[in-house]
Amino acid sequence: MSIAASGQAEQSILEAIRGALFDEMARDERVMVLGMDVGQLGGVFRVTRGLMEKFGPERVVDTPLAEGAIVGASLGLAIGGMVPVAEVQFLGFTHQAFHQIGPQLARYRFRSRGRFHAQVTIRAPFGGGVRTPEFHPDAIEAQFSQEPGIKIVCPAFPDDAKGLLLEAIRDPDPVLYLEPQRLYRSVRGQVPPGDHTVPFGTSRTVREGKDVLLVAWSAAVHLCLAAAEELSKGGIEASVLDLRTLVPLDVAGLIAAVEKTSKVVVVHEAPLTGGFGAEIVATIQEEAFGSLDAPIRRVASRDTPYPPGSMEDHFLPTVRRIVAAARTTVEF
Amino acid sequence: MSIAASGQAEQSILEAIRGALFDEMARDERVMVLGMDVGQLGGVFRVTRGLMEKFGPERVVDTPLAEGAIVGASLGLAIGGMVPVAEVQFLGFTHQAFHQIGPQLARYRFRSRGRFHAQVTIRAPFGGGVRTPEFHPDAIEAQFSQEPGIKIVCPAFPDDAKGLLLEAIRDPDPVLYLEPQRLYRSVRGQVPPGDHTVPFGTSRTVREGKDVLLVAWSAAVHLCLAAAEELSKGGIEASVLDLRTLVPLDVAGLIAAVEKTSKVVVVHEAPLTGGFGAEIVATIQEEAFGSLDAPIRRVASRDTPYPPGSMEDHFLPTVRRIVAAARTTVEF
Amino acid sequence: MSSAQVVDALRLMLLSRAVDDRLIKLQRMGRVGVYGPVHGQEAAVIGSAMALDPNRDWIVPASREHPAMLRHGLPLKNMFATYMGNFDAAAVPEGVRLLPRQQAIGAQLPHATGLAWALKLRRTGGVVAVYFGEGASSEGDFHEASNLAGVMRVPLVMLLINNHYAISTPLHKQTAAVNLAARAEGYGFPGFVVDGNDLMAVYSTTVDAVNRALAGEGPTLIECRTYRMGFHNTSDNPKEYRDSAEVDEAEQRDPIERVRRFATREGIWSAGQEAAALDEIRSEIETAQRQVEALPKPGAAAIFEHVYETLPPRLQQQRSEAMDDARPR
Amino acid sequence: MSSAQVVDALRLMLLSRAVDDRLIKLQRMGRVGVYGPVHGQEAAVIGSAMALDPNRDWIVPASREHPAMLRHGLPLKNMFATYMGNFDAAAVPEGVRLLPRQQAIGAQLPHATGLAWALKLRRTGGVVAVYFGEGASSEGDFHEASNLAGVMRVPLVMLLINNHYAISTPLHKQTAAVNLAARAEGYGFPGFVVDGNDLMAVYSTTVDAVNRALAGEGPTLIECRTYRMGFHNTSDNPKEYRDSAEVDEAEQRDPIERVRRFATREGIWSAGQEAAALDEIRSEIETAQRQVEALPKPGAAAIFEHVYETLPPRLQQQRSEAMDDARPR
Ligand SMILES: Cc1ncc(C[n+]2csc(CCOP(=O)(O)OP(=O)(O)O)c2C)c(N)n1
Ligand SMILES: Cc1ncc(C[n+]2csc(CCOP(=O)(O)OP(=O)(O)O)c2C)c(N)n1
Ligand SMILES: [Mg+2]
Ligand SMILES: [Mg+2]
Repeated sequence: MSIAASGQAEQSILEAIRGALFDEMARDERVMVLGMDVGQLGGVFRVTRGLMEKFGPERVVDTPLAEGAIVGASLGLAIGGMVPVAEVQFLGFTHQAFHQIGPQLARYRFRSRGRFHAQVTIRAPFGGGVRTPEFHPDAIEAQFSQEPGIKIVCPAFPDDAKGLLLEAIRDPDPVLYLEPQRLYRSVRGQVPPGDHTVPFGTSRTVREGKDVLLVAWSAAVHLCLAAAEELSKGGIEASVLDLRTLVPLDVAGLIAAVEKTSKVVVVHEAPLTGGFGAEIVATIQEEAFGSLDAPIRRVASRDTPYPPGSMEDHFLPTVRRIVAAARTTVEF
Repeated sequence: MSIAASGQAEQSILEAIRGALFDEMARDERVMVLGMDVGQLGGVFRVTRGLMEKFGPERVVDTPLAEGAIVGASLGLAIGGMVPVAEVQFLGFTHQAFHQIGPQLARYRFRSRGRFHAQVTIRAPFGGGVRTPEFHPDAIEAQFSQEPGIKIVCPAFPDDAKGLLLEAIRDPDPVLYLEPQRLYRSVRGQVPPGDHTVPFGTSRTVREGKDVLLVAWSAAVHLCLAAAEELSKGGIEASVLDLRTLVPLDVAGLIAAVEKTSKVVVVHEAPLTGGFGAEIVATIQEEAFGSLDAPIRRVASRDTPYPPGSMEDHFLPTVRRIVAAARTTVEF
Repeated sequence: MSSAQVVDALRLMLLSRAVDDRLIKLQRMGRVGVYGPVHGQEAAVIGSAMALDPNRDWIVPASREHPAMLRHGLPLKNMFATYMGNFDAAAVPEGVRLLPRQQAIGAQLPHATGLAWALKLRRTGGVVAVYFGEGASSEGDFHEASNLAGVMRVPLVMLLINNHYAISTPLHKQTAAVNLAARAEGYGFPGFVVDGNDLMAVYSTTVDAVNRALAGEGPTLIECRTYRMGFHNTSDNPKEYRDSAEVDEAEQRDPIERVRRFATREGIWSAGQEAAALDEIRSEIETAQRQVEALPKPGAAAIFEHVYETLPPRLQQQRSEAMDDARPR
Repeated sequence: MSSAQVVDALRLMLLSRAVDDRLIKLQRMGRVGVYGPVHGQEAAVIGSAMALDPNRDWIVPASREHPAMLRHGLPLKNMFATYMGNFDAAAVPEGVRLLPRQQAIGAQLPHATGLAWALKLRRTGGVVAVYFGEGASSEGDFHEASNLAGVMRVPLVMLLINNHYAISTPLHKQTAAVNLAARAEGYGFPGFVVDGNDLMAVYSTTVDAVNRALAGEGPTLIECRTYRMGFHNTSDNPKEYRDSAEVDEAEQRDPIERVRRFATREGIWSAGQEAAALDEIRSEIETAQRQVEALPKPGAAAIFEHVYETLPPRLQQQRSEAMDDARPR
């Protein structure tokens, strides 16, 4: 896949995230990392490995097992002048902190009429395909899109992982930064050195194609790229649009891409019903009704609880399903 | 409005809910009511007034101030053979119990492979228009639609309030039963006596009209009815479809209604982005693309935190906004 | 407490009671949404607040601690604006070390732990005092915030205002614990029960806790045992769930009367002084109310302010729609 | 504990250790996903389980209590199915008073409170024993479930398995409390600290708690102090966060060795018996593993079973799509 292919100085997504944390903690001494097992161990994925040795136990903190306190205390730390980067061990466990994220972190600027704001980044790995136990793969990003005040960021490539994380930490508003655990080490690519940031609300076309547009974010982008290769063999050229951030959403970029192909498939790892794909579809048909000449199909996980790892392939979107949906759409 | 007009034996939504609770507790001694202030006081809206006197403090229980425990204990109570009807004082505070609702209550049948199931009803008032403090009006129903295993029920009329509540309590699976606080006493109507239940997944056409379809649930249904009257003065006849349950969703009924008008507006009290309206739009354009001759518009709350009551009219969908959207759609 | 402090405290108590009366009156007139009075809890709230230094310490309130907020620097006008629906004018002014009131019960507790943690990390000195009710002590937030505060040994003073009710729920339905201060041991820091209607006792216990925190000895939990003499808020009617005998008995322990008697005995307070104080208070309240009434009502655009530092495109569009809708037709 | 019980317990301990070894081996071979061993905690888990009556009492487990689950009636085959990815065969059989393992830390605690509450309301007799770690004791769920259990005085035995680690997080970073049993006072019921590596001590403390619960005296919190001798789970390497000296020291207190020595001294156990027991255990494990291996792998349709009692139309459609996708092309 082009980006993974490109030359020297390659990094994995995990290395890009770790590098960005090192750089930003060195650049801004207000930045601190807190969460379960993030210090001594360096996190269950070792994303934060080395940070405690480098920046000390005051700025890299192993917390008790309490997600609500991690998020709630991060808000207080931010009000007190720190810049917390909190890790929730898996996105599924943000449910334990839900009352502190949407109603508190996201609304504090509004509630205080700007007197206070929450410069807090919540990092959380998520997504399936790696046979993790229950809760660990849950893709619940859509739930946060109903909490105005927080931004939702979901990189799929190492360069974006760095650029979006630096942007997130520096953003004066709270950001939920979603890490695709299945890609942590498998996707490698060049990462711009130095102070590389990616502005929120800018989508990225990762493949050009005239026949159909595949819209996705996070790990699903790579499923779409694989599907596009497959489709290409059958003479169908697909564009792949990586949204990169869901809130704010790059509506202009999305519509521009839609108008080029007039056929669209949206792909995500969350269950179909109520997934953020529905928002993408609703937005497209509202803004580009005229240029659509086939119904927009969604390829998503099934509307069931996440099954055990051994069963997840029946649950998750697959390349085969994306290819089939794209063909139906093109042939409509 | 027709239903409120129809003759004797009228009840408010609040009375219909209370009546259903009395009937079901009398019919099935496993049924119990628990929550904050539901006993002695009869709930902050007095919905459960009289239940404790009638059924005693073992079956009508004032709990400590802990939403997570109310929901989590209800699951345990159900496993132990009781049929809990838990009240969460306001839907906004289900966030404190979020980790017990989606990941636990909704998934317990699946996790235990059918050995256990959660016959639990969670009642919660929600919605704006009555100048309540922060959190109390939050309309977060869409977040639960990403939690397979739980059903989402939202009556807008007294007869449905009764019929859907009896159905919910008897449903072997967990049900989130949403009560439109602004309609509690203002909407009255005839309520079928005796054992009246309404099956889930059946929408209801509450107004017939050939020009445009207004789709809504809960309090927004009444905004749509008012807008329809307004539109009618201008010669536009609107149908109003009350979905009544979001999960399961009456896709067949929805599509049938769409095909009659070919023009659709979806209205809800939750913020626009990621609201359940997006799912409705995505479903319609997937299933009835051919019969749409205008983009489906959504009229929703703004993508901001819920403002103080004195400001909520700028935030919520209004009759004027629905009328404008319907006109644009019809004139498309 | 010095004589001067006692007089200041008594004056604040009278102000608190007068503010209660005024806002209840305004609510009955439909000019205030919902209001929850401090009535009965003045000694607990004011005694603890008097132990804090507004130029050094922070207050993280729940929603029934107005006199503490006023004493700490919140202008009376801003407090009235809170209840009279002018949210921009309600904001805590720059420089005042106070967080906004919290309406999600218990949610402020982890914020307080985090803020105290920041003070420790930044070595700025000062402590954080967080207020919460005995009802809030049943929420997971209380537990998680307390345990984290203990582990991080942060300069936190936890003021549990046990007024024996959470709306209609009496203490014995809230917990089986004999006292809530006992929970502190489970978090590795000391807890104390104090008569919350005894101004001096609350004050001196809080002073000790502040000193422990300043000395780097970590958090303290103080359970102030008091009684909610009024209704939960203006939509509540306590007669539905508690008998008046209980309230009458509490009237005998009115915290204001207690301080008044003491100050009079000490010769530092007189009927004349009280009359003068009440006059001043009345005019302060008049002024605050009038100032708020004179303010323009915020328009539609206001709900789009302070959502984010910079408004994303989709919200810019929604704002222009909303301003358009708001234009009188 | 009678001699017979000691022998049963020792046999269960040996089984537990053998199951650990086998599942770790299978995980290394890629036939098991993730496995978290009981290694080191056998006395705490088994000593408490032996105090329960499978025909009367319920167990609500976390996820590191297999021997308790097996003793309570979960077939070894079902346990292997859990880890070998056959979720239908893993189900708790009808009639076994046991809830499924819980992977959301602490989430089982309110379920246990509710279940115990139901036993009380329905006057069925019996108690609920809930297992959780010291890490779980930091979650809000622990607090809310404990406080509610105290208020409702439910027949609940709370077994806090303090193995000193939550993944890499040591006890002193988890809480500043000297002991976690002290938290019980804050909920209005008794708490005890017991040497979790002392089978008899755990057993008798649990027996007392069960008797209190049966007598209607409500919950008890028992903190079993033990040590996680192995890794957190098969993806963990403790060398990254604790030094081997600590582990060597713990080896000296291996709970199995302790019981073995006692039983041998008492003349109720011998090398010969142990050899025989290990043979039996090996073949039981062989059988369980082979039975699971012989099972057909559940197909695509299985993920649509047990979502709801009856599958809604949208899910029926998804199921047929999924079964279609699963058909080999
Ligand atoms: C999380 C949450 N649950 C429920 C409510 C509704 N509610 C508002 S005040 C209150 C009682 C609070 O009792 P307590 O903490 O003792 O404070 P007090 O009102 O006595 O000052 C409740 C249940 C809420 N605001 N937040
Ligand atoms: C709510 C939640 N947060 C985080 C995790 C990740 N996690 C799995 S096990 C574990 C440690 C649990 O420690 P403890 O409760 O002491 O049990 P032990 O593993 O020691 O038996 C963590 C943090 C989880 N499964 N659930
Ligand atoms: Mg109270
Ligand atoms: Mg542990």
